Amino acid sequence: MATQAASAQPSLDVARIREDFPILNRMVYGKPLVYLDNAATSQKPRSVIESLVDYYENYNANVHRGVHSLSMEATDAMEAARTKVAKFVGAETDECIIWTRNATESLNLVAHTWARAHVHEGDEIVTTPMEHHSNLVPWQELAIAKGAKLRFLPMTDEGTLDLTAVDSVISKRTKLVAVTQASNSLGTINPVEELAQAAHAHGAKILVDGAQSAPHMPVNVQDLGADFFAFSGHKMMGPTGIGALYTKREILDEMEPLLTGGEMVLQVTYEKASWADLPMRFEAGTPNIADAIAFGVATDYLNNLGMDNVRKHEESLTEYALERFSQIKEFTVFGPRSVELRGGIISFHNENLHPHDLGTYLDRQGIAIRTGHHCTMPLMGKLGVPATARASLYVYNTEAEIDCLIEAINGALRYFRNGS
Amino acid sequence: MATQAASAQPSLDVARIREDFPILNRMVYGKPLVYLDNAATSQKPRSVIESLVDYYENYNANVHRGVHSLSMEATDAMEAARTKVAKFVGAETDECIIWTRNATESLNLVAHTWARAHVHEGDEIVTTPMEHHSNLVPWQELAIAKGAKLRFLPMTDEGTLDLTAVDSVISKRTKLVAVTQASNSLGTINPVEELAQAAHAHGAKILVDGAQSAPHMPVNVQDLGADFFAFSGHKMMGPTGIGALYTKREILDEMEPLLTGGEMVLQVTYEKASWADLPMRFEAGTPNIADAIAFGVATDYLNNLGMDNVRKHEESLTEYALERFSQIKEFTVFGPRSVELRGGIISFHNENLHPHDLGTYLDRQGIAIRTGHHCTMPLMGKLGVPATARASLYVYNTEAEIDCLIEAINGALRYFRNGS
Amino acid sequence: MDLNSLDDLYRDAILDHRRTPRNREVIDNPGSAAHAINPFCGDEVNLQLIFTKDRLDQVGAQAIGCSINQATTSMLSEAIVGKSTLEIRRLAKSFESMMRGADPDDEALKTMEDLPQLKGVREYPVRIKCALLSWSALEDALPNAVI
Amino acid sequence: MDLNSLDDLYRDAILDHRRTPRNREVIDNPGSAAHAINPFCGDEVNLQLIFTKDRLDQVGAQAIGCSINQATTSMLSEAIVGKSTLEIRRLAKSFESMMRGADPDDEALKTMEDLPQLKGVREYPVRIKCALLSWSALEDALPNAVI
Ligand SMILES: Cc1ncc(COP(=O)(O)O)c(C=O)c1O
Ligand SMILES: Cc1ncc(COP(=O)(O)O)c(C=O)c1O
Repeated sequence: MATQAASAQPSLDVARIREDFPILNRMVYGKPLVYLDNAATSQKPRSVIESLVDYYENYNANVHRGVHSLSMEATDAMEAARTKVAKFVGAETDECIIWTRNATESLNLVAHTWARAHVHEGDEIVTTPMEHHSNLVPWQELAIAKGAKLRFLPMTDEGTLDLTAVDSVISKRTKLVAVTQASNSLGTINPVEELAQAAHAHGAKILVDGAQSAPHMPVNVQDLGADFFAFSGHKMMGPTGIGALYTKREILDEMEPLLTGGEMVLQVTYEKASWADLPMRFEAGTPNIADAIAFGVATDYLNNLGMDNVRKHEESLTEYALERFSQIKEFTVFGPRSVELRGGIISFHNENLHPHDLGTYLDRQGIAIRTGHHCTMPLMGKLGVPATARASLYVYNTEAEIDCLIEAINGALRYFRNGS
Repeated sequence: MATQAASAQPSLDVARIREDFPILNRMVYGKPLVYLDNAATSQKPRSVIESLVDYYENYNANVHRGVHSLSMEATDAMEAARTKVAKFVGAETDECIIWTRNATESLNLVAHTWARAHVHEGDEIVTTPMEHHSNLVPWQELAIAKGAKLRFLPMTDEGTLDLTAVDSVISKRTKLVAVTQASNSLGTINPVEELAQAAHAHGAKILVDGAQSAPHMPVNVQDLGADFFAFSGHKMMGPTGIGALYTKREILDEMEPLLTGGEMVLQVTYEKASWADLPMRFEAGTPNIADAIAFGVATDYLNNLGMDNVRKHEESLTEYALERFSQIKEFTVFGPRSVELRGGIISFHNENLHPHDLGTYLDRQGIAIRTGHHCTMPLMGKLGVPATARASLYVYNTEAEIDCLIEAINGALRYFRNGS
Repeated sequence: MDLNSLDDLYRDAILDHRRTPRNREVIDNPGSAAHAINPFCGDEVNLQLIFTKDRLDQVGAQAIGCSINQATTSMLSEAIVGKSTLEIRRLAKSFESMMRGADPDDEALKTMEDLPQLKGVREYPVRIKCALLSWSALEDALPNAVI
Repeated sequence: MDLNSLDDLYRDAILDHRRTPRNREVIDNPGSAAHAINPFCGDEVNLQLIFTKDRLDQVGAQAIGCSINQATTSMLSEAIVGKSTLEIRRLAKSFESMMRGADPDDEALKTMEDLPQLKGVREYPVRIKCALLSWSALEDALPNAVI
C-alpha cells in the first residue's frame, strides 16, 4: 500500500495535508500554532474526528453480543478497524492485535502475563539505556518480584546502541529483550532485526516498543521478528484512549488474561470461568469502540499518504532542522547526526537557558515544544542534564515552522541573556 | 444540584431531551430506532459528541508535563472533568477518582491491587448471585490464587437479596464484600448501605459495582459507605473507553499501582522507581484525555436534568412497562415487581420463543433490545433459562416506545406460532 | 408490515424443523459424542454418533436455543445419516461455503437435503454462528481414525 | 514582538536573583535540611537551616532548574533569615495565598521582601509549581519542635 502511494505521489503536498488538520488553524497568543510536540501526541485529521461523530450519531452500541442492527454495525466496524491496524503493522492475523488504552498498557500486559509466567529467578531481561519509563519500570518491577536481573545494552556517545556488546549482554539467561524501535528522547532508531536475531538465537523473546516508530515509518512486525509490538493510537493520528499490542499468534495462544470479566469469558459458573477465543480473551469489559474505529481511520489516512513518504518527508525535515540547529552554538543537540539513524525528534540543551523557561518563551510565540525528561529520567542522568527541550516533527510540519522555531530560540537566548 | 433542578423542573420534557440525541433520528429497516439497550450502553447527547470535536479541533495535546498552551488547556480540562465526576458520585476529593477504561477495569484494579495485598488464605470474599461477570470472575481468580473462599448472599425468588442471611454470611473472615448496586439482568437495586454497615462491622471493605446505578439514580459514595465504587462512562451518556474507580482516600494512600510507566512515577533510576502522587500513581501512560473530558460533559448533562428526575422518569416508565408486560401471558418477567426496588431493566422470557429469534424479529421493527445472558451466566442457571430478552430504559425513552415494543412482541408471538 | 426479508430467514422448512426436530432422542452408548455451546446466547448442541463400518448409522441430535440452531441441528442430523466421514466433511465444507456466500453447486445440493433452506441466514451475519454451532459439535464428534 | 506579559513573569528582580542567587553556599552541619524535586521538569531545591534560639540564623539554598525556581529559592532565602518558625510559616502562607490569587496585604508585604515580584507567575499555572518547590523543601526542613 505504502509503495503504491509512493509511486503515485513522489513527494507529499504538505500544504494540502495541513488542511486536513483543523487544529492547525488555531492561534496561540495571536500567533499561528506551530505544533512541534508530536512525540507526546499527534494531531488528528478531520477524517478521524468525523469517524467519532459518525459513530456516536449513527451506530453507537455495545459490541459482540447484540442481535440488533446498531450492535452489528458497531461490531463490524470495530473488527474492520482491527483488521486495518493488523495490516498496518504486518501482523499475520487480526487476532494478534489486542486493543489496549495505550502503549504503556500494551507493555504492562506483556509484563503481567507472558513475562510473569516465563521469567524466573536468575533469568535476565535485556533492555537499553534509552527506554521510556513505560518500557523500563514494568521490567524493574518484574525483576524485583521474580528475583530476575535487568541488564542494559551499552550506548555510544552519539546515542546509538553499541552492537559490539550484544553477544556479551544477550545470553542463554536472557528471557526477554525489551527495546524501543525509536527513542522518544534521542530520535535514535534501533536495529531491531539484529536484536531479534540475537534474542531468538538464545531462545529469548523480543518485545518492541513501537510507540515512536509505528507513526513515522513503515513497520512490519514479521520482518522485524518481533514477538510483541506495543503502540499507541494517539501518536499516529488516532484518538486518545486506544492502543494495541501485537503478539505472535503462537505466544498469544498460551497467554493468560490479566483483566477478567464481561466479554472475555466462554463459560462462567459461580465457581469458575473459562476464557473466550482470541483476541477477546484479553479485552475484558466494553472496549473503547469509538476510538478503535477511529484508530482504523487513522491508519487509512497514513496508508493514503504512504508510510514511505511520511518517513521521507520527516527525514528531509530533520536534516533541515539539524542543519539549522548546528548554527546555534549555544545548544547541544543529542542523538545521532545521520538522519538514516534517527527519527524527527530533536532534543537540545543549553546550560544557561533552562528548558522550562525556553518552553514558556516559545509558547508565547505560538510554538509548542516539550520540555522535561520525556519520561526517560535515567537517560537524562546519562546525558548529564536535568531535562531537555524537545521538538518533534510529523508529516504536517514544514521548513517554515523550523525557521520559526530557530528564530524564536535565538530570541529567547537574547531575552534571558539581557533580562527583560 | 439534583434537588434544585427537580424543583425548577418538576417533570422532564422528554421530547426536548430526545432532540439532544442525534442518533434518535436514525431509521432501522425504515422504522424509527427504538433504542432499549441502554444497560449495554447509552446513547450520547450532542454536547458530549461536540466536546470530543472541540478537543481534537482546538486543544488536543498530551497532559501533565507540557508548558505549552495546548497542553495546559488539555490538562486543565481533564482535571476539571475529574472534579465533575468526583462530585457526581460524592467523592471526598478529586484524587479519589482514578480514570480507567471501563467499570471492568475499575473492578479488576481493586482485585489486582488492594485485594491482592489484603486477601489471604482462608479469608472470604462475599458477593451475590446476580453479579455481572466483571464483578465475579476477578474474585474467582483471586480466590483461586490466594486460597480464599467466595461466598454468596442468598437471593429470594423475586430476585432481591435475602438480608436475613447477612449475619451468617458476612463474618470476621470476610475481607471484602463485592456487590452490585443495581443488577443489569434483574433490575434489582440492592441495599448497599446495609451491606456496607455489615462489612464495616467486621472490618471488611465494601466494593460497589455502580455500572448500572450511577447512570440512573443519585449516588453518593460517602452516604453509601462505599470503600470502592466502579462505573463506566459509556453507560451514562459518556463516550466509550472511559470509566472510573472511586476509592476512599485512606485506602488509596496505601494502594500499590498495577500498571507502571510514564506519568505515574516520581523518580526513576535504571534500577528502580518511586511513585507519583495520587491519582496519577494509578494512571500509567497517556490517559484517555478526550473521553475523560467528554465524561465530565456527560455528568454536566445529567446534572442538568437532575438525577432525581432521571430516576423518577425511569420509575414511572418501568411501572408502565411492567404493567404492559403483565398483559402478555406468554412471558415471565424477572426481578422485583415494585419499582422502588428496581431500575428500568426488564428481562423477560418465553419457553417457546427464543430470545435470539425475538431479538432478530424486533430488530426488523427498528427495536433494539439485548438477548443472551447479559454477562450473568450463572444467574441464568439459577433462573432456569439459557438466556433472556432484556429491554433497558433511559431518560429519553417514552411510553410510546414501550407500546411499540409490546406490539412487536405480540407480533413475534404470532409469527413464530404460525410460521411465516 | 414488511417482513419479507424476515421470511427469507425463517422459511417454512426452518420453522417446521424447529417444531418437530428430527433424531432428537439421546443415544445411550454412542461411538462418539460432542457438545458445543455458544456463550453469547447460551445455545447448546449435543450430538451422538454411531458408525457401522464406515457409514454413519445412527445420530442423536439435541439443540437448545434459537430457531436457527434448532433447525440446523435437525437438518444436519438428517443429512449426515448414511454418509461416510469423508462425505460428512464434504457436506460440512459445502455448508460453510454457503454461509460464506457461495451458492452450492448441483452436486453439493444433492447431498444437502433441507440445509440449503438456511441460505437466508447469510443476510444476518450475527446469526451465522447459530447455524454453525452444530457443525462445530459435529467436527468434534467425528471419529478421527476413520478418515 | 509583544512580550509584555512575558515581562510580567520574568521581571528584572527575578532575572537578577537568577543571575546572582543569594545564600547559595552549602552549610555543612545544618540544624536541619531538606531536598525537594519536581519530577516533571527535573528541578531541585536543597535547603539547610541553622536556628539560634528561636530565630533562623543561617540558610543555605541551592536551586537547580528554571529561572522561576532559582529566583524563588533565592528570594525565599533572603526573606526567612532572622524570622521565627512561626513567622516563617506565616510568610509561607502569604506566599501561597498570593500564588492562589490573593494579593498580600500591607502587613504581609512588609515581611515578603522581593517575593511579591513573583506575582506574575500566577498567569502561568503550569509554572506555579516552580515557584512552590522551594517552599515544599522549606516545610520539610522547618524543625517541628520549635512551633
Ligand atoms: C518510546 C515510547 N514508549 C512508550 C510511550 C508510552 O506511550 P503512551 O503514553 O501512549 O502509553 C511513549 C510515549 O510517550 C514513548 O515515546
Ligand atoms: C452491573 C454491571 N457491572 C459491570 C459491567 C461492566 O461494564 P463495562 O463493560 O463498561 O466494563 C456492566 C456492563 O455490562 C454491568 O451491567
